[in-house]
This record gives sequence, C-alpha cells and structure tokens, in this order.
Amino acid sequence: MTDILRTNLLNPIVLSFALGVFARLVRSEFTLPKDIYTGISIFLLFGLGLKGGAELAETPMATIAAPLGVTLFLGVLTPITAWAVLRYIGKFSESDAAGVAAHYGSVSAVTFLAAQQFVQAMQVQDPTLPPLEGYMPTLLAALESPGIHVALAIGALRTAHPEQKLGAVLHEVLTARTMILLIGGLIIGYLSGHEQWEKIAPFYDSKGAVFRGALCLFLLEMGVVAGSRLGDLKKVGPFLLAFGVLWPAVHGVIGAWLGVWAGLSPSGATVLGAMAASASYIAAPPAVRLTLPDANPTLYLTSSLAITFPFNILFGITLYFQAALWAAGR
Amino acid sequence: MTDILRTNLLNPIVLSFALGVFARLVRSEFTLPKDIYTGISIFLLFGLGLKGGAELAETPMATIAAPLGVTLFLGVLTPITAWAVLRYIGKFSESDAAGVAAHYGSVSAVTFLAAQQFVQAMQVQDPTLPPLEGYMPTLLAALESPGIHVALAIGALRTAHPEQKLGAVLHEVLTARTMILLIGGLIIGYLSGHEQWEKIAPFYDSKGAVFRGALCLFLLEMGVVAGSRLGDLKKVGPFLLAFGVLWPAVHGVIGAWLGVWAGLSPSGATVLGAMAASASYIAAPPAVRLTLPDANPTLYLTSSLAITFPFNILFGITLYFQAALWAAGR
Amino acid sequence: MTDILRTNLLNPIVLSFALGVFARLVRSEFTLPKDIYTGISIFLLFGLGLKGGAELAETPMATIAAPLGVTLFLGVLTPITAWAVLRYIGKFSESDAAGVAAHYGSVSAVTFLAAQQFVQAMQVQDPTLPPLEGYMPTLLAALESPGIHVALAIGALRTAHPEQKLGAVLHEVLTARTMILLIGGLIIGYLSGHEQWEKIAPFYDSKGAVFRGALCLFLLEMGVVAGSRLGDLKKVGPFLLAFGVLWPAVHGVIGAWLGVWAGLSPSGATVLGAMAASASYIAAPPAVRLTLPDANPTLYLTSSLAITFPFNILFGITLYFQAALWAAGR
Amino acid sequence: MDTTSRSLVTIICEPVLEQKIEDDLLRLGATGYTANEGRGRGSAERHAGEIPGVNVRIETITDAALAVKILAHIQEHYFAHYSVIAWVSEVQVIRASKYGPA
Amino acid sequence: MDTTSRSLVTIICEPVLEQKIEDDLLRLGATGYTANEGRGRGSAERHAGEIPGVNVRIETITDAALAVKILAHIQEHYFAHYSVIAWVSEVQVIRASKYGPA
Amino acid sequence: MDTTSRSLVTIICEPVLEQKIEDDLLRLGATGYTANEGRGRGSAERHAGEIPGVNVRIETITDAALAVKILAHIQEHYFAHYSVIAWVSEVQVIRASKYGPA
Ligand SMILES: Nc1ncnc2c1ncn2[C@@H]1O[C@H](COP(=O)(O)O)[C@@H](O)[C@H]1O
Ligand SMILES: Nc1ncnc2c1ncn2[C@@H]1O[C@H](COP(=O)(O)O)[C@@H](O)[C@H]1O
Ligand SMILES: Nc1ncnc2c1ncn2[C@@H]1O[C@H](COP(=O)(O)O)[C@@H](O)[C@H]1O
Ligand code: NA
Ligand code: NA
Ligand code: NA
Repeated sequence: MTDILRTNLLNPIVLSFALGVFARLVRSEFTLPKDIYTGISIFLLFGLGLKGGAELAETPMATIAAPLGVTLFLGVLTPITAWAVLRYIGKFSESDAAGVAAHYGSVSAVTFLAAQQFVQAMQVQDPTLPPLEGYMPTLLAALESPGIHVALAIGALRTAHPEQKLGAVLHEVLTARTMILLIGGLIIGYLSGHEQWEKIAPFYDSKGAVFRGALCLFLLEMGVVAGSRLGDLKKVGPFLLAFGVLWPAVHGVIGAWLGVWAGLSPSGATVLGAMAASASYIAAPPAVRLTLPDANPTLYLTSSLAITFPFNILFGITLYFQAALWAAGR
Repeated sequence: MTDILRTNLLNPIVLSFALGVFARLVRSEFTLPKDIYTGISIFLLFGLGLKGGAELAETPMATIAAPLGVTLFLGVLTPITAWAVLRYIGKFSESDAAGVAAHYGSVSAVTFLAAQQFVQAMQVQDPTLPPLEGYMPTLLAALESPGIHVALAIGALRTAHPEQKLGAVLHEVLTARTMILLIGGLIIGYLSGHEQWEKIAPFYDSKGAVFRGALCLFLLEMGVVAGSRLGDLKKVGPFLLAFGVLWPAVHGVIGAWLGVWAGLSPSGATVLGAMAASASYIAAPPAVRLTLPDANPTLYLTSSLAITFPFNILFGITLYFQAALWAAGR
Repeated sequence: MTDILRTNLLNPIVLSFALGVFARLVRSEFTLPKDIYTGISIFLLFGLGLKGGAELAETPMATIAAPLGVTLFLGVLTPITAWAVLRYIGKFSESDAAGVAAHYGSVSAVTFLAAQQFVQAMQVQDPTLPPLEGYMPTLLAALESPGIHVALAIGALRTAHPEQKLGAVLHEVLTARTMILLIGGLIIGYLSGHEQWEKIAPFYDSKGAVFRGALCLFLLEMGVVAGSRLGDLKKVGPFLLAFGVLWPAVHGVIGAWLGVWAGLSPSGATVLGAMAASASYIAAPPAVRLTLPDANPTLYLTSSLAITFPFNILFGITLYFQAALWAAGR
Repeated sequence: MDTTSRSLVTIICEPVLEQKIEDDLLRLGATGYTANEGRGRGSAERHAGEIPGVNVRIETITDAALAVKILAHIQEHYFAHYSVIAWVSEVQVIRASKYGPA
Repeated sequence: MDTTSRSLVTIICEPVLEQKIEDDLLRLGATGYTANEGRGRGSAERHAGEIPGVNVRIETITDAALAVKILAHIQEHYFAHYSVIAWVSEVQVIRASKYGPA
Repeated sequence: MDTTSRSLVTIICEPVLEQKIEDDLLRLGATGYTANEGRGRGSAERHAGEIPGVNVRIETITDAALAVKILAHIQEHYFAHYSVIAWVSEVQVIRASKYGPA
C-alpha cells in the first residue's frame, strides 16, 4: 500500500496540483488564464465523452445495466447521508446542510480522471488486473446531476425561499457545460462508432499522453484555486474539516464495494468509488447559490475544493483501490 | 448516395455541429471561450497554409495554373450571379443584394476543411479514387477575397455612401487574420519546404487526427453560433431561405464541374465545389458592414451561418462529390 | 556558415516571426489572443521544465556543477558589463543603464528554445556532433533571475527611489510565472522521473514536433509584438541600436566559449551562449518598472524585443554555434 | 445639439446572478444593458464560483424613475444573500427616445 | 488638492467600429481613450460579427465643448446604421492639462 | 427608497501597478474595488509590458473625503513616472454603510 501511495504521490498529475497550491502559498501571481482553463476542461470532458460513447457502442446493455443502477443508487444515497450527517451531527443550518450535500451528491470529473489514470498505472504494475471498463464515462454522466437535485429538493422542502425556482435550476444543471459536453460527447461517440473515434483519438487520446499532459496543466490551476481557499479552512470549523476527509472515504469505500458487487472490475470499482467520494465544484455551486441563497458558499466551496478534492487525489483513490481489491477478494 | 450521406452525417465533425445547435436550442449557457475559438481558427488556418505551402513547393506551375484560373473565375462569377438573383428575382435593396453577394463570393474555410475531411473518408472507402491535390489551400487563399471586392464594388457603384472608403476595406480584407495566416502559412511552408514541414506536421497534421479533433471543437462552437441565429430565420423571409440552399448548390455543382474540367481529381473538384458553394462569415461581414452600412447584417449573417453553412456540411458536400464523379465520368 | 545561416533563416520558426513582423508592418489587426499567447508560453515553459527535470534526475551532480557555476557567473557578469557600457560609453542615466542592464542580465526563454531547435537541426546535418545536454533547462532557470537582481541592486545603490522596495521585487521575480513553471516543472520532472515523463512526453514533447509547432505560433505573436515596437527604433537612438546587436554578440561568444570550457558539448555551449546573449522581456520589465520608475521603458523594451531578440534568432545563434565549434577545436 | 438627462445604473454582481439580473432589467422596462467581466474585492467574499473575486459589471441607461425601481428591486431581492452593489449617476444622452419615455 | 471639472464621454459600439471611432476621437482632439470589451442587449441587434451581442466600450475624458462635438459626430455618422450609444457625464480630474485646454 | 451620495473614483493604470494601487486603496480606507482590463491610448506610452496599450481600470466607491485622499495619493506617488489617470464622479448608492461612514 505504501509504495502504491508513493507511486501516486510522485505522479506528475498530483505534483502539478501541489505546485499550484505552492504557487498560491508563496503569493505568486501565476494563474492559468480563465479561458485556457475553460478550454482545457472542455477538451477533457468532450474527449472523455467521445471515447466513452465509442466504447459504449460496443457494450451490451446487459453488461452496463447493473453498474448503471448502482451508480444512480449512489446518486441518491450520497446526498442523503451527507445531508443527514451535516444536519444532525454537524448541526448545520438547513440550507448549509443541503448546500454542502448537493456537492457531495454530485461528482468531480477531474477526480474521475485522476482515478482513471491511477488504475491505468496500477495495471502496468500488475498486468493480471482486468482492464478498466471503457464505458465508465457513461457512469460519470449518470452521477453528475441526480445528487444535486436530491439535495436541493431536501433543502427546498425544509426551507422556504422566495427566490427558489427549482425548475430553472433543473434546467441550469441539465444544460450546464459538463452535461452538454459529456452526454453530447457520449452520443456522438456512440453514433459515429469506434472506427470514427480512432480517426480523432490521437487528439483527445483519453487513455494516453495527450490527456495526461493536459490534465497536469488543469491540476496546476486546480491547485492555485484550492490554494486560494486554504485561508478559509479556519472559517469552516473542525467539523467540516473532518467531514470533508472522513465522509468521502466512507462514500468511496461503499462505492468501490458496490461497484465490485455490480460486476465491475477492481479498476472500475475504484473509479466508481472515487466518483462517489468526490464532490462537485463546477455544476453544484451555481445551482446551490441560486436555490439556497442563504447557504454559505465558503462552506461548500472550501470543503469540496480545498479539503475533499486534495484528499481524494492524494490518498482517497489509493484507499478505494484497496477496498475494491479486498471486495474482489484479491 | 444515401449511405455516403449517412457516413457523412454520422461523422463526429458534423455531429459536433449538431450538438452545438442543440445546446443553443435548449438555451444552454455553453459556449467555447472567444479566445479559444479564435485560437483554434488560427491553428487550423496556419496549419492549413503551412501544409499547403509545403505541397505547393513540389507542384509544377503548369499543374496548378488551370485550377487557379478556374478558382479566380469562380471568385468573379459567384458574387455576380448571387447579386443578380437577389436583386432582380429577390427584389433585395441594392445594399442588401451586394452585401449578401459579398458573402457568397468569398469562401468559408471550415466548409473547405469539412470537404477535405469528407473526400479523405471517401478515399478510404474507394482506394481507386486519385488522391486529393495537396495544393488546394492555395486555391482557398485565392478565392478568399476577390468575391468580396467584386460585390462591394457593385454595391458602391450602385449606391452612394458618404462613409464608404473602398481603399480602407480592401486593406482590411487583405490584412485580415485569415489572409495573414493562410497566405503567410503558404509562403512559410513553401520556403521551408517539405522536410521542415515534416518536423512540425504532427502538431498541425492537417491530414490527420489532430486537425480533425480540433475541427470537432470548432464546429461545436459554430453550431452554437448558428443555433443562436436560428431565431432570425423567420426574419429573413422565404426567398433568402430558398436562396441560401439552392444557390450554393448551383455554385457548388458549377465549381465541381469546372474543377474536373480544369484537371482536378474528383476529390479536388469536390473541395473546389464546396468552396464555391460556401459563404464567408469571417472576412466578409466586417467588410460589408463598413462599406454598406445600410445592408442588413441579419440577412447576410443568417443566410451564410444558419442556412448555407449547415446545408453544405450536411448535404451540399455529398452533392458536389456526386457532381464531380459524374463530371469525371466515374 | 552561409548555408547554416540559410537553413536557420528558412526555418518555420524564424519565418513565423518574420510573418508576425510583416503583419504588423501592413497594419493588420492580426494578433494572437492574449490568453492563447499566455497559454502557449505556460505550455512551453512547463514542458521545458518537466523534460529538463526528468533528464536532471539522470545527471550526476559532478557533471552539471561546472556548467551551473559558469551560468551563475554569466548571470553576474553580463548585467555588470551591460550596465558599464551603457552608463559610461552610452552616457545613459543611472536608471536607464541599470534598467536595460537588468534585461540583458536575465534570459529569454524563447531564444533558448530557438537555440535548442537550431542545434538539434545541426545534429541532423552532422551526426558526429555530441547530443545536447538534457539538463539545459536547469541552466535556463539558474540564469533567469540573478542578473535582474544584480542590475537592480546597482540601480538602487546609485539612485534613491522613494518607491523602491527591493524585497517586494525580489519576491515578484522569484514567484513570477516563468520561475514557477520552469523550476516547478524541473522539480516535478525530477521527482517523478523519466518513466513518468515518457507517459506525458508526447503532449509536451520538447524534442519533437508539438513543441516546434507551438513555438511557431508563439513566434508569430512575438513578431507582431516586436513589429509594433519597430516604430520606437528611432526613439532609442543609434547607440542603443548598436548596443542591442553588438553586446549580445559579445555576451554570446563569451557564453559559448565558457560553456565549452566548462565541459559542455558544442551544442550545449551554443545554447548557453544564446542564453547569455538574450535579453529578458517577460520577467525583467515589470521588475524594472517597479524598482526604477524613472527608467524609460521604451529603451529596454525596444532593445530587448525589437533589436536583440530578432538579432539572436536570425544571426546570433548561428554565430554562437561557430564560436562553440571553434572553442571546441572542431 | 440637445442632450437629455438620463440615469446610468451600474450593478456589480457575482457571475451566477448575471443572467437573472439582466432578465430583471428588461422585465422592469430597461431598453438594454451592457455587461463586462471584472474582478474585485469587497467586504464579503461569497462568490459561488471556482475562481473567487470574479464578477460582472452591468450598466443600463434608464429614466430616473426606472433607475430607482431597479435599485429597489436589486436591494429587495439580492442584497441579503448575494455579493451585489449598485449605484446610479446622472448622464447626458442623445436620442433619449432610445431609453424609453422620460 | 484642486480638481477640475471635465466631461467623460462613454461610447458603446459594435466591434467593427472600434478602430474607426477611436481614430475619430483623436482626430477630433481627444488626448486619449480607454476601451474594453463587453456584451450587451439593445433594441436592435445589427452586429456584424460571428458572435452576436459582443461590443466595445470606449471612454474618453475631454473638455465640455469637445464632448458635445464628439456626440454630434457619433450621431451624424453612426446612429443611422450602426449599433452605437453614447453618453456624457461630468467628472472631476486632476492634472486637467492632460485632457486639453478647458 | 433613500439613496445617499458617494464618490466613484476611477483609476486607469498600467497593469504593473494594479496590485500596488489596489493595496493602496484598501490601506487608505476603501471598503472594496472593482477592476477590469482595457486597452487604450494616451499621451505617453510607457507601459512596461510585452503588449503595449493594455491597461487596467479600477473603480472604487468611497465617501467624498477619501476620494480626494485617493486622488492626492495617486498624484503624489504615480503621476510622475507612470501611465495613470484618475477621475471622480458623484453617484447615488443604496446601503451607503457599505462604503464606510459618510
Ligand atoms: N467600495 C467598492 N467600490 C467598488 N466596488 C466594490 C466596492 N465594494 C464591493 N465592490 C465590488 O462588489 C463586489 C461584491 O462586493 P461584496 O459584496 O462586498 O463582496 C466586489 O467583488 C467588488 O467587485
Ligand atoms: N439602455 C441601455 N443601457 C445600456 N446599454 C445599452 C442600452 N441600450 C443599448 N445598449 C448597448 O448598446 C449596444 C447596441 O444597442 P442597440 O443599437 O440598441 O442594439 C447594445 O449591445 C448594448 O450593449
Ligand atoms: N483622455 C483620456 N480619456 C480616457 N482615457 C485616457 C485618456 N488619456 C489617457 N487615457 C488612458 O490612460 C492610459 C495612460 O495614459 P498616458 O499616461 O497618457 O499614456 C492610456 O492607455 C488610456 O487608457
Ligand atoms: Na460524490
Ligand atoms: Na463562395
Ligand atoms: Na542574457
């Protein structure tokens, strides 16, 4: 486990994140231009979708049914457990509890990508590991939005907001960049099929170097952003600090275990675990901001960006991998 | 023909365009950042020029003379025919007729690229097809500006604009981004030659995956832009709707036929047809806006972006390919 | 020598720079979007660092000690000589002399890259040349900042600026984008090692096509920027014109000679010479602007961007290569 | 040339509100608006965006009455929970008709 | 510290006009200008650009007389056919000399 | 709805000064500021940046006294050697408390 951890920590992707944090800590003015940051995320998400769609076209419905079901189940379970813990153990306000829960009910695409890279590295070390399922991006798309809606519904039911228009938010989430690119990419990849994908693969190349290289740049900026939130760690209090580390771990282990149970390979289950453990910081924040205006953004942004994201990247994924191996009885 | 059409419609490039339109129709806020959009177009145009220049260095003057002559002829013919139809059949105002004509007299680089991708796909299916001429980008550069000047001259002659400074516009068009990158790229590629090109080819790689992948992203945004113009379709009236579909088809078939006549391969003639059929939406609009201020932008932007561009991408190119095959007696 | 020069001048990288200058001279509105320009420079610097770090991990300390020492020596020598010449022969004001000297004491990463590309091309022509040292980026990082501090210290000692906070400037320079990316990249590359680098190399691929292709785009914009400064050539006077060409040549030859003396290959010595000869136009300007407000930016920006940079790209590098060969007795 | 006095309302808000506020403006009767990105610092930092401190600057030219209505609307709906500030200044315009009846 | 009253002219126009209007300003006697990108909505949408709604915001500080001259110029040359709006407001500046004689 | 009169200070400076001036503003007592990029032309071209003409536009809402203090500070520290201009205009704000005591 320790040397798996070392391999993970000495990975350029993880180190790029660390560099970004460092740059922020030394108050460097360095930052990736906003448009470049957006451009890279568009590139990564669209490539992910295209690849996943092409793979999906070769996947029998029967194979994906169970994993998909488990994923949707996680999309309902995780926001509720997160909300319950925050509300009743953490004594958070209704809005704050629901707001943070919405983030943990959704998923962080970058954490997904990091997990994917991680298991691919593991497969190099241990060729006996079955390959990662190609249709994982479909599960990513499926986990993106349900959790947000569940949590916002809870929040809406238990508070009364003049402003809140759940319909508008539903629309906002479903038509968000991430969804358009991921689901759109999946459909395009599915329709045009594997042969067509091969013709553009080297550009997106989600298995390979291009993808990994772009991910480094992206995590560099993620580090800067997370770093700029470190100052808020004091503000969020010890409970959220603990929650941001422990609860993802719980979700991740459950996710990995359910993944194996649903027939995913240990690699696939690890990625599913990372998805369940991850907290959204792109789709969820605006949705929460508009539906639950009195939820404090510092709480949900800090916990998802500055606590849970780094935890998953640094340690979580390795843990979920162990859980998956154990669940698979390896 | 139908399965050629299917192949074309199920192409990631075309589907990306459709996705962009869809995103706009569901009122998604998704859009490619302006600078990324510009960056990709710079990348595509410059790569196109470099490649074309390197090929040009290996092309005897005699080979290219006839195709070049035909291209310039199309640059004079298409704006005049377009203008005549709009003015006398469509009863458009002098300025509107000339303004729209300027767009159809020029060329859309993206349509050129899509046509190039199309014929390359056809060659995979039918290896007996002679390869696409490498010097096509030279023809693209040649067709870019003449049509604009012809149409604006017509407009200037028949109206009197205090503001209009044809000189200034000539300068504007000749020094526009497209010209600098395309012609500049051609010259650089020509001077540095094939061996040097090989050393940077994988980055621009206009034949291959990188180019195609970038084109997908570009068309995604083109779809968003075209989609945002769909609402104007009502405004432009039935005549322009019909014109935007039928007239390009006429230009395209003439172009393909003349291409074969000038000795181009069916593939080359198809691309030339697509060029003739396409309407500019980058170089022409500002030029027209400045020279013919009272021409209504909604007319020329909607027809070129929301009618003719999609038509060519979806059906036109396939049609011009058929015309070229027929003209070549295959 | 002449045909080496021709090879260099007919290189796409150099020609792209020329195209940019040309675009500016014909008053084209063409320019690379600011964010794309920044994005490419981030890509190039980070890739350079990662590659250099991976190489560094395989380099025994003993091997690099002497070259590193010589580099630091150049970092102290060049600003002092530049300052002395400008102050006592050029009769520049204290601030102007120190301000310009700060630029020549630092280094231009793009000139470094151009030199690297040049020697790689030379190696293709003459396979007997020993390969370029892989750890050169380390030297680049080492030469970035000392020269700025030496020159600013001189300026500070000899003038009295209410505003000047050397501490703040030291921080600013050390945490500047270039340093974060270059040194950060070096450390990441060093820690993750060669095997990990191989996995992302195709994306950054500093030896190969991707890097070269991106460099073309970057130099295109550099040309535009340099071109927009040509008008200032009149303003800076004949002395600075001569200085901007002759002094870099002197620094370059000294650098190449010292490089060979320190055990670098002729290729490595050429790159070191180019580094010594080059003038910074990213790190130095803001630092000088803040510390020596009364130094005239037109002087240092024009000399480094519009005089010395083109000179090195066009002729300097070839010269330093000759010097290195001669010093190596080849 | 005769100029007319109008009110220029400037609103600075976190990006998540841009669309909403722009719709509000048109609904309240503004004939148009101009927006651009900015970054800033204020008393609270409550932006719901990955990148903190980024915000949007919205300007609209209206008649005096509408300006007051807009300020009141902003105050009522957004001040409590969002990072928003707004101010009004008097400007002279030509073709005043463009901005609705005075 | 003594401040002087000057006029701040703000012009919002479609991008294709930026260069032209900036040249006009300097020719008319403005000592400088500041421009930045924006997006907007108005009564007409006549932008000649692929991306609709994008426009440019140009500001120039001038003396009162020039301000009127500029507005008149804009009105005469651009209002008829282009998406342009302009307004003037009074501001207090230091080193008034920078903006031409009062 | 009652509005209060405040001063809007606008500063346009070369990018290298942005951080410095923003810090100055807060130190002098401003409760916040908004900045965005622009490009411009003026009498001098002394920008220390690769890309000439790019500059930053900083706005801050303050009370009248602080506005004067800020202008004086800018004049004293930056006018001599930097490309900076600044002006003040009067605006009406709501929740005036946000911008410090009047
Ligand atoms: N005094 C001020 N002057 C100018 N802009 C301000 C001021 N206070 C706040 N802002 C802007 O309003 C945004 C939100 O302010 P706040 O709600 O105080 O965080 C900030 O990000 C600034 O862009
Ligand atoms: N009432 C208004 N307030 C602020 N900006 C406006 C207003 N009306 C129009 N604009 C701006 O002026 C541009 C052109 O307006 P129009 O000519 O009405 O399309 C729009 O894109 C807006 O940016
Ligand atoms: N009269 C003016 N009106 C508006 N902005 C100006 C004016 N003069 C200068 N500026 C702005 O202030 C910056 C610096 O001006 P200067 O110090 O004269 O070069 C310029 O780049 C413009 O953005
Ligand atoms: Na989750
Ligand atoms: Na055409
Ligand atoms: Na140097």
